[in-house]
Amino acid sequence: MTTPPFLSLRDAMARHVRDGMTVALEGFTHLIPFAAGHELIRQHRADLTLVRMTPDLIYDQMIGMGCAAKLVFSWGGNPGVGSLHRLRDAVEHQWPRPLALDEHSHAGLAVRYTAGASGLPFGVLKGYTGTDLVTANKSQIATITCPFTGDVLTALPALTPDVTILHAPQADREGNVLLRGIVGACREAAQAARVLVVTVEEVVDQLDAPMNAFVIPAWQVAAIAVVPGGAYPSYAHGYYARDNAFYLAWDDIARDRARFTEWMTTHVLETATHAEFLQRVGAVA
Amino acid sequence: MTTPPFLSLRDAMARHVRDGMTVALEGFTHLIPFAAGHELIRQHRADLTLVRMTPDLIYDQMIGMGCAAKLVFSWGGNPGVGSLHRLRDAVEHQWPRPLALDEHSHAGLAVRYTAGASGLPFGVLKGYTGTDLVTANKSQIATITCPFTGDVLTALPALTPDVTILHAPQADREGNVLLRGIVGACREAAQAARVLVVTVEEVVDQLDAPMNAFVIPAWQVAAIAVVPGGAYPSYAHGYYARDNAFYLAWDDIARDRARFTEWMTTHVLETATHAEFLQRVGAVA
Amino acid sequence: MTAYTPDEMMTVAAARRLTNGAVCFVGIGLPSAACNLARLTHAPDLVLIYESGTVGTRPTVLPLSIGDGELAETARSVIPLPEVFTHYLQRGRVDVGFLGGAQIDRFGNLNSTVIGPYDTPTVRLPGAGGAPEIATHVRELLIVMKQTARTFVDQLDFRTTAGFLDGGDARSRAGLPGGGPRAVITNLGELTPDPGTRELVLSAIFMGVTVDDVRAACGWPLRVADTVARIVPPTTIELQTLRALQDRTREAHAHRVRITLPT
Amino acid sequence: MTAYTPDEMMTVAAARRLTNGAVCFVGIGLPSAACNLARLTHAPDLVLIYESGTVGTRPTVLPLSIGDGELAETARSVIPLPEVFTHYLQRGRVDVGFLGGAQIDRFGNLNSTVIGPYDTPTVRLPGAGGAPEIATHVRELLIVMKQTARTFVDQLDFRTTAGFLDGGDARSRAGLPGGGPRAVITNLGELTPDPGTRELVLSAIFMGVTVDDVRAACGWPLRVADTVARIVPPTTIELQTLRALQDRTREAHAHRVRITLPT
Repeated sequence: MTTPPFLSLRDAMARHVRDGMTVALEGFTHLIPFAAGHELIRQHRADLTLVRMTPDLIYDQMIGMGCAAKLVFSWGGNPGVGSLHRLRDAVEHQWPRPLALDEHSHAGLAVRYTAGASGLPFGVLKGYTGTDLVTANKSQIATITCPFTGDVLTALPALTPDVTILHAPQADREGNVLLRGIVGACREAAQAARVLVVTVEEVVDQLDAPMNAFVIPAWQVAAIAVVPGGAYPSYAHGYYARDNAFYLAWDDIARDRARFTEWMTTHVLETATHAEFLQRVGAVA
Repeated sequence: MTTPPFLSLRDAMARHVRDGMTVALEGFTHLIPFAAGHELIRQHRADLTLVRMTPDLIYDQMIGMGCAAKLVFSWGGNPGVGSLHRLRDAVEHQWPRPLALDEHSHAGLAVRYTAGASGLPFGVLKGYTGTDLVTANKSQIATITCPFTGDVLTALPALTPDVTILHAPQADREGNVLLRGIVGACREAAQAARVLVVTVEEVVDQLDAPMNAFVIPAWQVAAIAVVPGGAYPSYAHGYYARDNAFYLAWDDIARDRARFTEWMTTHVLETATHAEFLQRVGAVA
Repeated sequence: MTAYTPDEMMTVAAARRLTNGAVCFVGIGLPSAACNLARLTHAPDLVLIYESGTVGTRPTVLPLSIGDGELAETARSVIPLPEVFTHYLQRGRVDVGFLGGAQIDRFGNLNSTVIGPYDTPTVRLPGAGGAPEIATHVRELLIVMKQTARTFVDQLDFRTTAGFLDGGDARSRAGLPGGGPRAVITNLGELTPDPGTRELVLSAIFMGVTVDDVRAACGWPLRVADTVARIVPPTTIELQTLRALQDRTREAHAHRVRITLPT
Repeated sequence: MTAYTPDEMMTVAAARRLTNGAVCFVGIGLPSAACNLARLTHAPDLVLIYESGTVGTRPTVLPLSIGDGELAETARSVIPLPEVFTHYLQRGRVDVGFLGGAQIDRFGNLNSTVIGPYDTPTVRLPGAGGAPEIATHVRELLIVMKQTARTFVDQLDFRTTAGFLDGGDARSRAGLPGGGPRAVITNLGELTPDPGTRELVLSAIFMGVTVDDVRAACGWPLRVADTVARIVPPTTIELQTLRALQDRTREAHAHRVRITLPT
């Protein structure tokens, strides 16, 4: 077993993410790696294929800042609030640049991650039948016939991101990473990835991991950055809650191109670290 | 949510298992439902299709007592000891009756359970290639071509047992069941089953279940029987250890038809309950 | 009888559709409010599954998002998201699902993807999420949507989610295992599918609503059942429970989060 | 130098093949002893995965079965068995696998299923277990078997597990992703595949063994490398560590289990 290097967030992103790559920042409401996304914006990454089940605010920000050429996703909204205005602007008006879509349902994208995590070239589900997704995204959706029953099912190609980035509560000093609480498709996105980079709330001597916990072995992790508050305004169970008020406030910030750009400049581009970002956004106690 | 009935082991087996059914008693070394298997022997169940990754001593006993018409399995030995003599006698000499085999590898049987658990008619793996399994078990092994890459993979039909029987450490009073430790393919066998019957070490007010524990919801359980020691000579983590000495001793008991039959008569047929069995076998402190 | 809003009536009507003990796949917003209202009133043993992986959850406040910590803390178990869709939904273990959408047609098909053409939409909507497979697999699909002539349309811009497809036996011929839409609950009343043609028919209206109101708020020539039932207004218990739930929810979501950084 | 048994020599030779830091899929018996010996001597960071779902386990005694509680208690995590095969093995994340068998042929194919015809076997063996997919996927397969003319056969009765199939590039043409057999460690020495034909060639022997001994214990005309290496006997450290491990194991497996029933 090789212990992954513990790097600064800046170095971890600079070392592993390059323009044009397929990158998945996963986390379902919980443990969304905002700090990592902001750092990619600071480093002016471009032409990325961004993969996420629920693009959420972090991809709204990355899309609005021109990082993305393509989006692989299954539901693109501000949960419980409304639209992702930057995602909409990119799709509806190609601002700041055109955005290609590889669009699925949750069940479908989960199958694609699971196939990638399992070393299979495709996955199978009972779904998509009778929907226009099948024609809108023809190259990524096929049918397949069960050789035993003759049933016709839907086949989807495996997802194997060049880099998956997760935020997790804990790593131990060997680099084993604990996932806990709502994990979404984090495990599958991690196992599917060619390279896995993780930000964590803290490093501990001993993971708070019962016997059947979700632990990612150290030898599957390429780099770890310790970033307290790294999921904010998403949350890290047991550390801090989701800032629902920020999600509500984002609706106004993101609605207008100029206001969005100014906010991103002030809060992300002009802060050097995530701790500075948290200070400036007023999220530090 | 409906709370499943808490029944005696005798009633739970009598109500749910009938001759000719496909029955899976799962548990991988750990949590093997020996008490349930013994009760099926006491009730003289016959013509069963028995499904297990590792038949182990419990299926050696059921096969030797004539309960099984067919075995679906992936590795049939006495782990770390040697042969399952009753399984061998059935295959090599049709004693006490012929036994049909539906034989797979561990990876393959896991895929079959997972497909069943997932509501799919088949599952896919990279495996079996270049092996004689493919010809020995032609009707249950097929190839399938990836519609995206053209890769040829192996397809296997889903397993959906009529009844899956598990042994678990705890149920709560609502009937939610906790699995813990080495779970093997228990979760998949449970989700794949049409009917799930569980024996447990104890009933508790509150499951000892951290947030991401493996909990089977009460509404998926058809019946629960409280059977302390119900996995013996297999083990229940935190309750009692595996009786490795018994596994070693079984080799001699099972080697000879007469000695086997006598042992089963004395220890299983002539005991009325699992507690009596444990007494007679000398496993009670 | 206290005064109540159409939203409250809609939520109460949706809640009443849930049978105690049913296993329910819950979406965010009104469905979440309706499911929890039902659980806190006539259906205490309702099993709620949110797609975030929280199974058997009993939140004391409504989540803003589908993956709030409250859902995890009050769940019987929290499982990986893919398993929700495979081991539960696709395996056929979910009784009831709730969906909404931006557009619905007369056969209960839904659009939540785009207004306008897919490649050059005038409005890009959030997309499919869990909807297509929820509608594929649940025994009984409940749809909750405000009814206007713009949302109840003759022709969907995009079919995100299959209801009864082209009606009749089209759904079962396509091999969709679940039962399809059981009812559409609106701010005016309820539409239910004709057992033969599967076309949605106005079968019940709320107090103070006329059949003509409902017809006017529909983009296709709406069929009306021979007898249109009147839906009983919210009871005091229903209203009090719903409002208390929403008050708790507002309170919980109001405060900003402050993080203590290590020094 | 202390005296040692051929079994000990075999275990030590197998252990030496393991590089520190490698991820290793461990089978029960001699492979388990070899892996843990390596971990306790030159390869402390060896990652051991047992098919029971115990990942990164560091047992203090050897398990009798593949799913002993000891493996769970000393594991970094315990996962469902299907994930071991999908997320780890099939995903290509395992470096080394260990297998044995009842029969092996000159191309490293293995039989652990039957002696005699499949439908009417003279000896029914345990079957495949994890073997076919371990051999399919690991970068490097190590085979450990006692060598006799009855087990090293010209023709397998059943091919349970693919090594190099018919030799040459047959394995890669069949699309098997892993690297195939790297070495066969016997009680007499080591066989390694010829880089071109992939036929197993005697490349090293233990002290006190002659090339003729090995040839005599082989069911096919065994090829011998131009220079046959002599394998260094077990060191004192290796022997002491292995024997202490096996003593602890015997001690742990000796006592009967007693269950306290509730009264």
